[in-house]
Amino acid sequence: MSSSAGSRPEEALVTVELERVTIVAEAVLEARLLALLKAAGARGWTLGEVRGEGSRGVRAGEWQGNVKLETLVAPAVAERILRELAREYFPRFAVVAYTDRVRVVRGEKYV
Amino acid sequence: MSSSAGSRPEEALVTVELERVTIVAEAVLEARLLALLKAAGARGWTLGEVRGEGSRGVRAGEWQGNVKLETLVAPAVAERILRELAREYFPRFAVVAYTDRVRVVRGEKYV
Amino acid sequence: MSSSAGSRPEEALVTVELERVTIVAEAVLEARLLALLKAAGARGWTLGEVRGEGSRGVRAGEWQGNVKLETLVAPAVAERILRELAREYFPRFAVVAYTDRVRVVRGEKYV
Amino acid sequence: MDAFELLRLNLSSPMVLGFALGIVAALLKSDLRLPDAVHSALGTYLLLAIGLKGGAELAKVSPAEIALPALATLAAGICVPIACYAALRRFGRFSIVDAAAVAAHYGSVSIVTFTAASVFVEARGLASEGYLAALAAFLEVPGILVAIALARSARAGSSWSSSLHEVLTGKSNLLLLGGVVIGYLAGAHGVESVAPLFVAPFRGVLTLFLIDMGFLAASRLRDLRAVGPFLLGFALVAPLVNGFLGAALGSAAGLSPGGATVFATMLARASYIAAPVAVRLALPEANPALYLTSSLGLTFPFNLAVGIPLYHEFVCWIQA
Amino acid sequence: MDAFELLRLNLSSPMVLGFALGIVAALLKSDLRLPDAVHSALGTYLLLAIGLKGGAELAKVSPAEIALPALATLAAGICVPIACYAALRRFGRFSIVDAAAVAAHYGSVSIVTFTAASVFVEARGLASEGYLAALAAFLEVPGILVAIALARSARAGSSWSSSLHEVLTGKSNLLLLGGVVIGYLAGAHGVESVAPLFVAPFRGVLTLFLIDMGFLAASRLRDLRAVGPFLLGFALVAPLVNGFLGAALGSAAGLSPGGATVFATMLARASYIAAPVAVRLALPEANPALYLTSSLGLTFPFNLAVGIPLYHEFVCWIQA
Amino acid sequence: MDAFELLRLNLSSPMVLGFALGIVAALLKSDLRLPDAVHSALGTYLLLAIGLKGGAELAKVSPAEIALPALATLAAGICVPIACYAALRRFGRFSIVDAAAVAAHYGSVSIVTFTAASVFVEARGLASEGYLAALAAFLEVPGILVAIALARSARAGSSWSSSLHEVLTGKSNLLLLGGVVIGYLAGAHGVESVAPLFVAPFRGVLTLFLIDMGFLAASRLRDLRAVGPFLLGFALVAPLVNGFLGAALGSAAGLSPGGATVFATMLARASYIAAPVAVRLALPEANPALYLTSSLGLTFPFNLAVGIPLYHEFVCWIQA
Ligand SMILES: Nc1ncnc2c1ncn2[C@@H]1O[C@H](COP(=O)(O)O)[C@@H](O)[C@H]1O
Ligand SMILES: Nc1ncnc2c1ncn2[C@@H]1O[C@H](COP(=O)(O)O)[C@@H](O)[C@H]1O
Ligand SMILES: Nc1ncnc2c1ncn2[C@@H]1O[C@H](COP(=O)(O)O)[C@@H](O)[C@H]1O
Ligand code: NA
Ligand code: NA
Ligand code: NA
Repeated sequence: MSSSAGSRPEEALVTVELERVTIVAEAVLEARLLALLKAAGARGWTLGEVRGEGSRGVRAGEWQGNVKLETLVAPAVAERILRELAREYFPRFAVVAYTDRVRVVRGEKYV
Repeated sequence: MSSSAGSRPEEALVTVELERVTIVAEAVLEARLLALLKAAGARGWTLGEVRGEGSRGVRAGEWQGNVKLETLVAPAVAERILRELAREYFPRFAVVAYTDRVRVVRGEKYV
Repeated sequence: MSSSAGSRPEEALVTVELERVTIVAEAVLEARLLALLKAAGARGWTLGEVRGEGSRGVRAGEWQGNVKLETLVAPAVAERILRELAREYFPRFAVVAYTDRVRVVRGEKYV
Repeated sequence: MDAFELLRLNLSSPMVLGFALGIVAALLKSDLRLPDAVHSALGTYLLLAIGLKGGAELAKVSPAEIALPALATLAAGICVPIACYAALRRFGRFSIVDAAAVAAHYGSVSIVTFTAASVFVEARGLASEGYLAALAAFLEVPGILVAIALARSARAGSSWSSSLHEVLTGKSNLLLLGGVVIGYLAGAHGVESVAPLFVAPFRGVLTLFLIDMGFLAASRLRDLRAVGPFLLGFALVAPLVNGFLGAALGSAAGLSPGGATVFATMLARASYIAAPVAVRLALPEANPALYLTSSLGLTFPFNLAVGIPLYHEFVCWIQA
Repeated sequence: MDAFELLRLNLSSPMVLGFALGIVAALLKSDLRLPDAVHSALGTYLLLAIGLKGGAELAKVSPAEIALPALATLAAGICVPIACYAALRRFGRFSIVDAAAVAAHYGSVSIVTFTAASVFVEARGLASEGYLAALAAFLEVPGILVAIALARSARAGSSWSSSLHEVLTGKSNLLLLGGVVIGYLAGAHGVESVAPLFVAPFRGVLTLFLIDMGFLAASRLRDLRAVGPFLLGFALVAPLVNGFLGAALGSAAGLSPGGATVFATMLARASYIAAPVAVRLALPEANPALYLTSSLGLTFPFNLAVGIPLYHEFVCWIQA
Repeated sequence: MDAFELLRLNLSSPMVLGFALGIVAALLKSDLRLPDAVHSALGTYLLLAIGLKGGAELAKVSPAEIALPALATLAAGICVPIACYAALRRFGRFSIVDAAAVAAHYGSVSIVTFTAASVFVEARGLASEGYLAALAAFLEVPGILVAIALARSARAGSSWSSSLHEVLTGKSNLLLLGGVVIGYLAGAHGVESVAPLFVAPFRGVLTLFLIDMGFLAASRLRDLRAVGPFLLGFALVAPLVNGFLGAALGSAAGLSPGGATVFATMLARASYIAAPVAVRLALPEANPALYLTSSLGLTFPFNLAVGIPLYHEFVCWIQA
């Protein structure tokens, strides 16, 4: 993992394993969740507008809809994000959060 | 995994491994697919509007576009969903379905 | 994996493990990235419109937003896509790319 | 005014030129398309506006006055899809589901084609019976149901009652019908209060919408090869036959020259909004390349550019 | 014109019929909804349009002229949520946060209800003080803040200053206020230059928007059981009490019959755009089923269909 | 009317006030933005509307009449980006790609600035040559191409032909040009039939669009530090120089005072719709913070608030 991803095809492609944290939450929380991510050390995020249903019923529409937020982070940051979420948001808001592992090209820059 | 996710930082964060079933299908199927998920035992879902291309050509636009449906479920429910999909929808509609494993915070509530 | 997914419930569901390549990139690149995927051998793709933030600042809106592109491919194709991306797009555009493994129903048709 | 002058006038209207712009954009692979949300909103607008107008006009006429045109509409609504189905099965050797699917499209209403005919007639300075829009709303339903019944009777299709529910509560049907009811209950006075939105800008919105439709129609031409020579011919001949029939039937029902032209177009059209969704769900084994390319890629542009003035000629000839 | 005739006229207006169409569509489980982007754009339009008009009218009157109505607005803005809170706590035995959350909705402005009252008054041929729209803009803020202060004083709520920022810079508040400022600075002449967009089609846009609101309101009725008999009664009695109060207060402040009707409706309304977002963030422990169902599912339709003509009767009776 | 009065009138127009509202909202971090789909639809509307009008006017004039103005447009279209490039390279010491990227923006047309100038002139009661909109459509292309050619000649850029295709078939170019062709072919009579959508509400739509543009412009100011003092000066001086040149050139080509003002603004503008996309793809090494902040964050607001009345003064002074 020390060599850079080169233009010479024979070189192995450098990837880094990172945690992908996915958060589905009510859209009104967007600004607060982004602040939470930053505070926990995330260097970037990607957000899509979605609808959904869970224990709090159907959620759809401009201000009643959900957002799906994904961030690629180091395991420690992931842990921090989830812990913070569980403490601040789970009891009172419609939020689902989970993680999995992905292999990121040039992943160094996200850690 | 018996302790609850606490507000005390030193405690381990409780997560549960669940199957995430992802279904990409033509948008006109939305209502039917949601009914299928419920019947199979899913407790929630998240849906985004997407475009795509596969063996049936490009799919985009309001009634010709696709939806991407994700649901977090126990392995047995995932199996049921995929089997039902393969039987009812694969032969006649533009549908792709796959699963992977994710670690869900407070995952107990989805099983 | 030799038997076909049958309508008889007792049969095991046939799935194939494939690489899911996810690319988040600025929306103006859409046509070029789709061409790249095809050239590399992908048989399909799914695209959603997203917003995001990374090393190049916040990206949102019609022509300043991002797209999230996912394609299910064989490992060799994934490698080709990522290598091509790293060579052509990483140095000059806002792009993030990563892969993970998923179990695809009737996955044979994507390889 | 002779036929060529009519055609020239039609082809140089902003509506038809807008449609051509959409086609050109698609051929140049330029992304001119309106966002989906806006396309959908303009469709909502057109359906409501046409419904409102039809409803307000409906409130003005006596049941006796519309009895004959209504009967003619119902008869056509049932016969056209059956005739199309028979032609596609016998002469085109189509499978049951494909024949039924295409027949559903030629039996259901295309509100944009209808509207284009109204605007054409209006631009020629002719009056047309305003309540026709209300009849169009009722034409939406039987065509699709008849076609699905045909497929089912041959054991190929899906459940009747769920199709009925889907067609009746489908967005486009409900908007058109809802517009008619609102227009009827609110009356001319009520509709006037919303006229600056629903009447004055109507042609402009139609032009904008047609740019987008031109793009969609051209995108369908990709599949032209899949369609084959028979369906290609069918897509151009069926509207002519139906249009001629409509001109005769409308005239027989006592409609004015303008009204009969609109009525003829109402029958000559092929649906591409309500029918595709209903058919996709009810007859999923049918091949979308066949019904979409013929209805949206061929019959719709044909009607818009050439058909409408032609049907008007038919009417003039019949009523002369 | 007697009360029943007024009610009949109101119920047969395109606006109210559009609202009914939305309800019917929701009950039929048909997806008639406008795309989110379009719903949001129409909301933007309505807020700006009402603000522009209010601002232009504000520029015409002297400070002395509006001093009393402004004072009445401020007083009502502070007292209504307090009274609602007290009623819900004492008689309804609601929890502190739930009482505060509901009170915030009945204390904040509903621009669509306001607008419907203006259109109702206009359609009856009555003048109303145009600057009321400007006052409505100022009413948006105190209601929510008072309610949050009540919850906080009982240690249940969240930070004051962040709520203040959220309410003040909230989209709907900024658009309404921004419209007022633009209308004020550009004056009647400036507003006239944009009138073909912001004035003429206004009622039509409101009708379109109300179809969507009808759908949303009906979707809320699912939660009716969660609401319970007390809140159901509250949702119908509170607007009556507040409307009567508004009729009296507006008349006392010297407003015309039309203006007093609009003012009464201004107080009788329940917010369902700005308040829900602010409350969700400031009082997340409050149960949305309670405040959304009562404000959007019950009070809003009640006002639209029955309330507005009734408040007009109140005013006629008081000013007689 | 003296210069200060002109400025005051301009600053109190709903358009400019709307732009200011957008700026305020961005500074308050309020999310006032129109949904992307609606922003894009309003842009489509403006391009089509301006094109339609220009095309209909073009149909009225003889080729001789527009020969000189067309020549002036072409000359300016080629010279302005070259001059900007030279200034940025020599005096600003910009890299080749950054200089070319910025030059492309100052050489391409900004249809909103153009439109604001037309509205300004109209509001002052002056006529302006309607075919200028058609010329603007042709100005869109050379600016971007010249700039890319400059970069390529220095081996930095990407393929010529793909850039040519992208610019020509780009959405904004095709809509503007398509509008001109439709307007030309449909003629004044045809355009009148869609005037209730494309003409009457035009200023209102522009106002709505400018609220959004104000928000975008203000968001760009974040990057002001990255821009540096030279580019900051350039963003304010270039429009002045180009505007003065345009005033002289337009007057020399025989344009009326109103027309010359619009022409001057046409040259003084910086593009922020077509150019950014084309440049991002053709010159990806160029720094977007530089070209977006200078064109959208600085030159555009400058033109809107101060530039247009100033160019009118230039014209009055030259033609006096
Ligand atoms: N089992 C699930 N699978 C996928 N998404 C879910 C699931 N449960 C909840 N969600 C999403 O998370 C949101 C909030 O969930 P809840 O708090 O349970 O109402 C829902 O609106 C869905 O978008
Ligand atoms: N290989 C693939 N990777 C990602 N998405 C795919 C792939 N193949 C198909 N899809 C998605 O699934 C939809 C239906 O596929 P198909 O039935 O093959 O036309 C497409 O429109 C795409 O959105
Ligand atoms: N750490 C991250 N996690 C999730 N998405 C990211 C991350 N970093 C960047 N992105 C996405 O990739 C886009 C381009 O990233 P960049 O090139 O770093 O500006 C951003 O606009 C985000 O949508
Ligand atoms: Na249709
Ligand atoms: Na509100
Ligand atoms: Na531009």
